[in-house]
Parts: sequence; C-alpha cells; structure tokens
Amino acid sequence: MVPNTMSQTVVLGVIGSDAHVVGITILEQAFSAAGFDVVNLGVQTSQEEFAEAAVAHDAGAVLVSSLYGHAEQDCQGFHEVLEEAGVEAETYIGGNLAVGQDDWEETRATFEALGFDRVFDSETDPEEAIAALRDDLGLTTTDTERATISS
Amino acid sequence: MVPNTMSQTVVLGVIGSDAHVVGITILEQAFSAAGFDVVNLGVQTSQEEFAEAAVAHDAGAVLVSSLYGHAEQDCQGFHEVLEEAGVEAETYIGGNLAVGQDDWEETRATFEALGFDRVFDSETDPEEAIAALRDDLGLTTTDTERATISS
Amino acid sequence: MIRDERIPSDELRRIDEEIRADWPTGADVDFEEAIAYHESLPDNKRFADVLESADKPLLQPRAGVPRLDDQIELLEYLHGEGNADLLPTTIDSYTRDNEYGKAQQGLEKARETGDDTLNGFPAVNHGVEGCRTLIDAIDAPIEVRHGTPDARLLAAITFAGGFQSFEGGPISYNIPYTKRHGLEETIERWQFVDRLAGAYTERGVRINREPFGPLTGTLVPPSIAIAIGIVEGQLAATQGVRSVTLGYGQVGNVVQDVAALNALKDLANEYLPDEVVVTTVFHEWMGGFPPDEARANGVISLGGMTAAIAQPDKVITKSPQEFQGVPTMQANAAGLRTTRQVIDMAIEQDIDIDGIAEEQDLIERETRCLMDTIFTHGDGDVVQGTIKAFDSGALDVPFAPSDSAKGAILPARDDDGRVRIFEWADLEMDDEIKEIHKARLSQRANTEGREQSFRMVADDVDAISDGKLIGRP
Amino acid sequence: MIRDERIPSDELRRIDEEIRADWPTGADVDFEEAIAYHESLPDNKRFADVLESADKPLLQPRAGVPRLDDQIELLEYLHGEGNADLLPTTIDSYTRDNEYGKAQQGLEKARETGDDTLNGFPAVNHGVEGCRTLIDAIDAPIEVRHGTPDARLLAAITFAGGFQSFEGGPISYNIPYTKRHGLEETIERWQFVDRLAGAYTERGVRINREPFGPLTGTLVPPSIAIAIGIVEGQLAATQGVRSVTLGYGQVGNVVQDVAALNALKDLANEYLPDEVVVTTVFHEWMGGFPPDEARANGVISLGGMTAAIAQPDKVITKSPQEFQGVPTMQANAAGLRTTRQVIDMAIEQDIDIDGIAEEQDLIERETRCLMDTIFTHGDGDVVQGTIKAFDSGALDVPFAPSDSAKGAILPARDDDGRVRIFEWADLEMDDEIKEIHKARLSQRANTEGREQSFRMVADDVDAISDGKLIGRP
Ligand code: B12
Ligand code: B12
Repeated sequence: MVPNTMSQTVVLGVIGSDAHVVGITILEQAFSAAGFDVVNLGVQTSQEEFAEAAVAHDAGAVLVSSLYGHAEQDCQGFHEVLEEAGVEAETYIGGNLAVGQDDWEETRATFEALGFDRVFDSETDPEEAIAALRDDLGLTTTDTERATISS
Repeated sequence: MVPNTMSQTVVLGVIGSDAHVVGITILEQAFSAAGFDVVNLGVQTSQEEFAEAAVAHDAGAVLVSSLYGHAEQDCQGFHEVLEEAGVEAETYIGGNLAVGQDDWEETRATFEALGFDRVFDSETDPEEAIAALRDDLGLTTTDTERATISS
Repeated sequence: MIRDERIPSDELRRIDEEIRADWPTGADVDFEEAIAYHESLPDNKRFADVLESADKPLLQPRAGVPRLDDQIELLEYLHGEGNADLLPTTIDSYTRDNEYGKAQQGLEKARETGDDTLNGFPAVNHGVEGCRTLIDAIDAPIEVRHGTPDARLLAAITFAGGFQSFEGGPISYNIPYTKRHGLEETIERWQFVDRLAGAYTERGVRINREPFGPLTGTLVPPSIAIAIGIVEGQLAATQGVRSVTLGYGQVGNVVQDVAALNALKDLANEYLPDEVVVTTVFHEWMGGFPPDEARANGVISLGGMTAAIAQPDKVITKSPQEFQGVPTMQANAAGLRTTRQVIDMAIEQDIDIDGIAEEQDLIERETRCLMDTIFTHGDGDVVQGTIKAFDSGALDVPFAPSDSAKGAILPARDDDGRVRIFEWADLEMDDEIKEIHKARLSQRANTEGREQSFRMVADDVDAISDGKLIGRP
Repeated sequence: MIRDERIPSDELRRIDEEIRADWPTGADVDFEEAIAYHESLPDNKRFADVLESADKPLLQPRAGVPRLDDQIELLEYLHGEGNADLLPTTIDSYTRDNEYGKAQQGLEKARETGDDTLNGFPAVNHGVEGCRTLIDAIDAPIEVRHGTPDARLLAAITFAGGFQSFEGGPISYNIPYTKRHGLEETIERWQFVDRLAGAYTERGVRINREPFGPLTGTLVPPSIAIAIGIVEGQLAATQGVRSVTLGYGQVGNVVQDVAALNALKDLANEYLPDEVVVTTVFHEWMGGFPPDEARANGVISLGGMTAAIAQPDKVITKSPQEFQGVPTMQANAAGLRTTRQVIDMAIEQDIDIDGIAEEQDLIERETRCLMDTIFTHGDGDVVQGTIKAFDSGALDVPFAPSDSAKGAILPARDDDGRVRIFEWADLEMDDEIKEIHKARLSQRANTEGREQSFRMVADDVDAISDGKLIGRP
C-alpha cells in the first residue's frame, strides 16, 4: 500500500446521537472509489471521537453528517474541540441540518458561523463533495485516481 | 298537477357557449326533488333565452350555471336584458366562475356587481342553494314539499 | 347525402379557399410552403414518429393561455420542470365557437392587462406566424387540443403553422361539447380536417389525429368510448390520415380501465385499415375532481398506476388544481411529476391482475354490438350509420348535452366500481350483455339496500370528488 | 443469563421504583391511580379496541413537537384536517438517549423562543400531568413513537399519562437506532416495558405494543422484518402483553409488499400465543424520498394502493415533505388525505394480482429458516437465540448502524423490483432459497449488462428518490 499523504485521508462520521447510517455508507464508498482513504467512524460519534480520529490519521478533512435535526446543538463548540486537539483539516458538514422546513441560506450561514468550511444540503451528490474537497486540498483528479490504482 | 305559483318555478341553464352539463343535470334533479318546478334550458343558453323562458314560465328564480371560465364576459348586460323583458325573478349564479386560481371573494364581488342576488362556488351542495332560494322566495319547506307530494 | 368517402382534391381546394376567407390570418396559409416548413423541423418535433416509437407511455399535460409569449413560457416550463414528453396547445372557447372576433377582443385585452381573459390560445388569431414562433421555441412535439365542432380554419392555420397533431373528431367534439350542431354538419366539417391532414400525410408530413376518447368524462361505459373512437378513426383513415391515436378516459376501476385500454388497442387494430398506425392515449380521470389538492394527487396517482399496468402509448395528465380552475403552471407540472413517479416505480413490476381478460371480453362484445348496429343503420356506410344510430338512440353517450344524441342512457357503478349501464334507453345491445349489467347492478343495490335510481347515478357522479369510487349512501 | 421469562412482580416493582428516580417527574407515577385514569377514558380513546375492531385500514401519521400546547394543536389539526384515525406522539432524540436534562433545556428554549429546538415531544419532561392534558384534549387514541433503547421511564410516565399504545422493541429500537447498546441490555429493558404493559393489561387496560417493523427502512428483505417482529411479539407476550401490532415497511414492489403483509399476518398468528390479538401495520416507504413534493406524492400513493390491496389494520403515512425535514402540519395532513383518497378509491375493487401466493410462500420459508436458527441458537430460548444469532450473523439487518448486528448482508432489487439478498454474509438460509435469490439477481444483472456489486446496492438506495424503483445504470 502507498503511504497515506495527510491530504488524502478523510474522517467521516455521523455526529451526536444521530443513527442515520445510509448516507455515510454511500459517502464512504464514493470517497473510497474516488481514491481517498476513508476512516468511517459510523453513527453516534462524539466531537471528541472526531478529533481523536483526525489526529490519529492525520486527516486532511473531517466530514460530519447529520440527518436527524439536532445538528446545530451537536456542533456547538466542535471547532474549539478540533482546535484544541490541533486538527487543521478542512471541515465539511452535510445532510439534513435543521428541524423542519427551514430556509437553506439561513442554515448554511448558521453552520458557517459554527466554523465549517463547507455546508452541504441533503440533495448533494457525493461527486460534488468530492470535487470540492479536491479543490480545497489542491488535489488533481489524478492524485486521487493514482492512489486508487496503486492502493 | 297543482297549478304552479310563480315563486316555485325555476329556470335553469348554462350560459354562453359553455357545455358543462353534469352540474345542471344534478341541480335539476335536486330542485325537482325539493318540490320546485324546474325548466332546464340545457347548455349553451343565451341571455335572451334565459329572459324568454323566465317570462314564459313566470319564473321565481333564474339559475345560471357556468363552468368553463368565461362567465364574466357571458354575463355582461344580462341583468339589463332581464329587466327589459320585465323579469323580476331572483338571480343566482354558480359553478366555476373565473379563469384560473383566483380569489373567491373578488369573484363573488364581480358577479354581485353584475347584478346577481347570490353567487355560489363550485363546492356548493345543491341543498345550500335550495335552502337559500326557499329563504329568498319566502317559502317554507312545507310549501315546496307539499308541491312534491301533490304533483 | 354525405357518406364515408374521400373528398376529391378540387373540392378540398374549394373548401380550403372558402374557409380561409373567414378570418384575415387565413390568407397566410400556403400549402407548399407549409410542407417545406414541416420538412425543416427536426425529428424530435415530429409528433407521430416520436409517439409511435416510444417504448413507454409518454406524458402530456393540457395547457393554453392567450398570449404567445406566455404560451411559450408555459410550455417551456412544462417541458423543463414538468418533464412532459409531448406538449399541448389548448384553444380558447371563442375560437371553438368560430367567434374569432371575440377571441381577438380577448387577446387584445390580455395583451393590455396581462390577465388571462381567454381560457386558451386563440391560434387562428395568432396566425401561421404566431404558431410557428411557438413550434420553433419549444423543443418537443405539440398537439392542438380544443373542442371545436367546426375546426376547419383552425386546422388549416395550425397545420400550416407547424403543429403535427390535432385532437377531436365529428362525434367526440360534437356530442360532449355543443348543443346545436348536427352530426351530419360536424362530420362534413371534420372530413375536411381529416382530408387536409391526409393531404399533408401524402406529402410525407404525417399529421397525427386524436379523437377525443373521454367524451363527457363522466362515467362513460368503455364500449361506447371505444366504438366512437373507432368510427372516428375510420372516418379519418378514409380521408388519408395514417397516424391515429385513440383515447380512453379513466373510470377509476383498475381492472376495467386496463381491460378497456387492451380492448381499445385490439379492436382499433382490427377495425382500422392496415396502413393506419394506431396508438392509444389514456386520460387521467376526466370527471369531477376533489376540491382538495392532496386528495386530487391520489386520484392522479391511481391514473398513473393504471397507466403503468396498461401501458398506453400516451397519458394525458391532470393537475391537483383540476377542481378549482385552470391550473398554475407549477401545479400542472406537479401533476406530470406525480404521474411520472408512479409510472416509473410501477412499470417494471409484473402486475397481472385477475379478471382483466374477462372484462376485456365483455367490453369487446359490447363494442361489436355497437359497431354492428352502426353498420346496419348505415347499410354499410359508417357516416350514415353513425348519424342514424345516434338519431334512433341505438348509439348514445351518457350526459350528452348535444341535441344530436338522446343522452338518455344512464351509467352507474357496480359493486366493484366498474361502470355499467343502468338505464339502456334505446341503446343497441345483446340481451345477454344487458343481463350481465343488470345482475352486477342489482348486486350493488343489494349491498346498499336500496333501489337503483337516478340518486345512485348522482351519487356516483360525486363519488370521486367526495373521496370514494362508488357513491354508496 | 437473561431468558424469555416473565419478570416477577416484586422485581417489576423494584425496577419501577429505581427508574422512576431518574428524573423528578417519575415521582408522579401511581399505578393504581393510573388504572383509574385509564378506566375513565371513553371507548374511542382505547387504542387496542379501536384498532382491533376497525373494518378497514386506519391511518396514522407521525408527529411530535416540543411544547404541549403546540402538540395539542398539531394533533387536533391532523385529526380534523388530516382525518387521521389514530394519532402519534413522536418523542425527541434527547429523551431517546435518556438525556432528560438536555431535553429540558431544549423544551425551555422552545418555550422561550417559540422555535422547535427539539425534534419531538419530551414526554418525560412533560410528566404524567402533561401527557394527560394531551390525552384529554384529543378525541382519538394516541400512540407513543420514539426509538429509545431504554424506554423504561418513558413507558412508566406515558402509560400513567394515559397513552395506550407504545412503539418499539429491544431489537427494532436497537439495531436501526443506536450504535453501542448491547442486545442483552435492550432486551432486559424492554422486558420491563412489556411487563409494565402486561401489568396494565392484567387490570383490564390493554396497552397495545407495536414493534418497529421497518427497521432501517432501507431495502430490508421482508422475511428479516417479519422474523424480528415475531420475536418481539413473543417477548411481549411472555410479559403479559395481549395486543400486538406487527409492522412492515413498504419496499415498493406491490406483489412483494402484499405477500409480505399476508405472510406477516399468517406467521404472527401461528407463532404468537392464542391469547394475543395480532394486528398489522404497513409503513409507507421508509427509505429516502424524492426531493420534490409532487414526486413524493406519487410514492405515498403507491403506498396507499398497496394498502388498499393488502388491507393491513393500520397504515402509517408519510408526508410529501419527508425528504426535506419534519413536515409542516399542512403537509402532514396532506399525506394522510392523499393516502385516504387512494385507499378509498381502490379498496372496494377486486384487485387480485398473480404471483402473490408464490412470493408469500417464499417469504414464509425464509422467515421459518430465520425463526429456526433463532430457536437453535438459543436452545429453545428466544432471548438467548436472538442474542446469539445476531452475534453469529445468522440473523442480520442491512445497513444496521448497531455494533450488535453485523450489518454485513446487502440487499438489491431483482429485475421486477423485489428486494432480494445479494450478499448473504453469515445469514442463515436454505441453499435452495439462496439459489432463488441468486437467479433473480443475475437475471437483473443480465438485463443491465453489469456485474452485481455495491454500486447496484447504492443505485437501489437512491432509486426511489431519483424517481424509479430499480436503480438501473
Ligand atoms: C431511513 C430514515 C430513517 C431510518 C434510519 C435507519 C438508519 N439507521 O440509517 C430510521 C427509520 C431508523 C430513522 C429514524 C429517525 N429519523 Co429518519 N429518516 C430516514 C429517511 C427516510 C432517509 C434517510 C436516508 O437513508 N437517505 C438515503 C441516503 C443515501 O441519503 P442521506 O442520508 O440524505 O445522505 C446523502 C446526503 O444527505 C449527503 N450527505 C449526508 N451527510 C453528508 C455529509 C457531508 C459532509 C456531505 C458532503 C454530504 C452528506 O450525501 C449522502 C449520500 O448521497 C429520511 C428522509 C429522507 N431523506 O427521505 C428521514 C429523516 C432524516 N429522519 C428524520 C427523523 C426526525 C428521524 C427520527 C428522529 C424520528 C423518528 N420518528 O424516529 C429518528 C432518529 C433516530 C436517530 N437516533 O437518529 C427526519 C429529520 C428531520 C430534520 N432534519 O429536520 C427526516 C428528514 C424525516 C422527516 N422528514 O422527518 N430514519
Ligand atoms: C367533466 C368536465 C368536462 C367535460 C364536460 C362534459 C359535459 N358536456 O358536461 C368536458 C371534457 C367535455 C369538458 C370540456 C371543457 N372543460 Co371542463 N371540466 C370538467 C370537470 C372535470 C368536471 C365538471 C363536472 O362535471 N363536475 C361534476 C358536477 C356535478 O359538478 P359541477 O359541474 O361543479 O356543478 C356543481 C356545482 O358547481 C354547483 N353549480 C354549478 N352551477 C351552478 C349554478 C347555481 C346557480 C348553483 C347554485 C350551483 C351550481 O352545483 C353543481 C351540482 O353539485 C371540471 C373540473 C372539476 N370540477 O373537477 C372541468 C372544468 C370545469 N373544465 C374546464 C375547462 C377549461 C374546459 C374546456 C374549456 C377546456 C378543454 N380543455 O376542452 C372545455 C369547455 C367545453 C365547453 N364548450 O364548455 C375548467 C374551467 C376552468 C375555469 N373555470 O377556470 C375546469 C374547472 C377544469 C380545469 N381545472 O381546467 N370539461
């Protein structure tokens, strides 16, 4: 196996007490297929578990998923926890981020204010997030593709 | 057969070039069953035909139906035509009175301004119109019921 | 005496000139130039080809507004956001009455005020140019839908304007749509429309013709709709039409609807000449809708489910605002998408319902009775047969507002919700079949513990809008 | 070692006292007084009786908001405008985690700001009084719906609060809902819940218990759902529950869904003791919904159609806003009315689809294999059998987030859209049955000209939200 460069490892999980697993199962598969090394923490992952895994795997990105409508509460102070642990990874959040039929722009602003680099709604196709992450990490398609081929 | 009193004869028809016949078929049956004498002019009835029939049958009420969305144009000047013919009957209009998804209160006002005594929407149950007409003609249920029984 | 015979070319030309003089825009029609225009159209705007080559039901809404730019916007929306495969242009009521002057007034008022003062698109007033602007703007085939007893000028202008499909027929746009036009008159007029479509067809521009299958939309027994559709198909074929789409309006009982669509296809192929390509169209429930969009969505979906099982070539969709009035374009597109979702979820499933073959057999036997009586009434001529059969009541349509039909028969649902005939009046039918209907209806009357009466019919008329299929007391 | 045995009365009392100390509102529970309260309720609020005596499917939505007055308003609306027959009270996620403190914070924030800061109704925080205010206000039976691994305090408070139906179970509220709770632990806790329900039952207050049939809601093979439902029914029966409603989530293939509901009813009656009254509940599609209300209405309607054919005792409806988030009450009521319209239009029809008996037979054989392996794993004890079978992977649930299940099996649709098992992992099953699945899936792979792979599973997961049943490439 090719040694991981930090930038290609992605830590993925569902935050809080949320148990919606199907989305991250699909994301795991899509990011792996795109050549990223994915550490899938599964559902009901705490802020601390995200931080620990990011440190342990020297992650380039932390991908947080939340479907059940408590994302805002669950993410309070999350970026402080990451910072304390010394995590400098890109942070993305996606899924169904508010309770009820809310206004998306407001939701996005809320999560950006909480410190997330990018906020995705639940219509997001995994490919979009992959493209964005390649951009943010300065990777070309071939970087990650090469990883796939050689891994 | 009991002789018709003016107040119990109702002239019914669909105005203009509208051919929606099902509603007046139901109305004819309901008003007859309630003891009124119904003169059903059918669909595509002109203003003049309504006036002639009202005069000929000494009608207590003229019931105009319109479903297809041209009611406003079709009813322009209708009350002048009735007046000229000397018709003093109550005038009701009902059905689907405007094109598109309009505001009902506005529609009602439009048709009241055109001279109709009562305006009904298409959710109207025939029984409502019957009750209203009994009221307007000062009939008791028994008046019309008696008519039914003896006719 | 008018008969089922092809209008000779010179006669075609004579009438054409005559009717084009009815309104100034008629002067702009030039047949040769129109052929050239049609030839310039891309494949995906050739209505007959697109419809005939589809491998699953194509969806088409109803839609028409007075102004040209609004109509373009509306159709673009229904194509883009509604994912319609085929598009309509519904004509306003004044044009249907050949009142082009009133239509012009309405159009001008619409242009001034921005209000939709007409209930459709006045194609005659827009003229050949206007129609072509529409055809050019929309990336899909478009059909003219109307309800016009005398549609000769409308046909001349819209065919020249690039439309390749035209709804209606001498019976289906007479009996449900008008009171005073005689059948002889409408047949003669539609012979011209069909002959004109045939003239285009001869030159390689196959104009698709679609008799209006649902008729009065209200509890029409399948065999009556099918017989009339076949007759109109025959009349069109005689005049040279080669692409015919026969229609049928959902009655709401899935078995009966699937059986009817099967029977329609089989009988049409049997009765119509081989050179005619027959396709079928299923209309989602054409009777009174519930005054509630949520429940209307249920009605629409039952139509989608039926279409997924029967797989007609085309489905005409309804909108959840059907009860209220002409729908917003959003609601119209929503009706399309709801239908599409149901069809696409159900169409690959193997849904074989018991009893369809038996019901189909009954419908076919009934239809043959009606076809036979038409044949007999006309001594072999379908035009005379139709006129005389309607006249005698041997052929009839429930709730027909027209003086040309007795409108004396009354339908009612049986205990399973299938539409049967409760009052036969003079309708021609084998006694054995009448007995079947009678038995089914008395079974229902028993269930309900009441007599069969007009009350039952009225209850059935209201049932779907009241939230059920059968109008139980 | 925990076994399928009835909790003795003194033990029941001990646990009851203990768990009621977890939060101040626990102190208000008084069993005798609660029995008297239940006895004071009118017949139309007795959940089990209303459900068991219905002659057609009753409709129930999902709904829960944090504040009491809002919850009353919501349920009144769903009853009045949505015409729901049975009502729910969905509990918030903090309560499900037994985080009553956080729930209290959320509730207080909701009271201050008017915002819904919790995704459900924190019944423990509202306490016995609060629950009764709700029960008194609403003129229909209400069920507690949640997803709580340890629902003991919730049960104690809501039973005393007047609720007569309680969703969930040790497997169905563990495997799909939580990662770290062991099965042994949740079984022990739910034995208490069932035992408490049994204590009320003994006193004539039959608390209805409803295992959560849809599990992960995502392509769950019917036999797995049925086997787990039956096990939870058995566990409840042992503790004295006498009214059990077994659930099943629509997979979208009508034949398979009808067959599954038939199998569920038949097998439940066979496996559960005679003194238990078994009813069934059908959940409209529980997987990902289309991000479009119009298309969502199509999904909902297909559920209604299926319910009309299978006639379960209860249907849990979805709203057209399912994709987006917790629905507005209008949308929730709309989902109810759309479902009702479809059911009422279709239910009196005679819709007998071919192949249902064969599919039912297959489902029953599969279910028996799973029941047998549970029996064998536990040496006749269903509790031990369940724990060990999950542990070995002989029993498994697709997409299970829980550490207690392997979550190693993978489902995929066959060419007809029925859910089959593509990756069996260690699931116990007759080879003959595995061959049937394999043949069906390779037929699909052939049709699509691709290999069976996780890609196919992922495509199937997205298919309905993308507008189709089968995730074709
Ligand atoms: C299946 C489902 C369930 C299953 C979950 C099974 C399981 N363990 O996974 C069950 C039935 C158990 C369930 C339970 C609950 N659910 Co639920 N559930 C759904 C449902 C129908 C589908 C979710 C799904 O699997 N979608 C398919 C996958 C492929 O899509 P996805 O999850 O959206 O993920 C994709 C994108 O969102 C995106 N994405 C997701 N995360 C991220 C992260 C990043 C960084 C990026 C880039 C992208 C991304 O990419 C993914 C792949 O394409 C949704 C509604 C819907 N969407 O239709 C409701 C929904 C999410 N659930 C909801 C709720 C409220 C609950 C419950 C609280 C309620 C209850 N009544 O029990 C519980 C919570 C339990 C818990 N502790 O978490 C709400 C959330 C409301 C809100 N946010 O406002 C929803 C929206 C339903 C609704 N309208 O009310 N649920
Ligand atoms: C069936 C039907 C048809 C059939 C009619 C057959 C026939 N000859 O009767 C066909 C298919 C032929 C047809 C044609 C058209 N139709 Co149409 N049709 C309907 C439909 C679906 C049901 C009408 C019906 O029969 N209802 C059942 C009866 C029992 O109810 P009702 O008619 O509403 O009558 C009751 C009440 O309204 C009330 N009432 C009616 N009149 C009066 C009068 C008084 C005084 C009182 C007190 C009460 C009252 O009591 C009646 C009995 O309960 C409605 C939509 C709907 N409602 O669901 C559209 C609808 C009326 N039609 C419409 C249109 C536009 C047309 C066409 C112009 C369009 C076209 N594309 O061809 C043509 C017009 C043809 C013409 N020249 O008139 C529009 C009208 C739009 C508007 N007003 O804004 C509607 C609303 C559909 C829509 N949403 O677009 N239609």
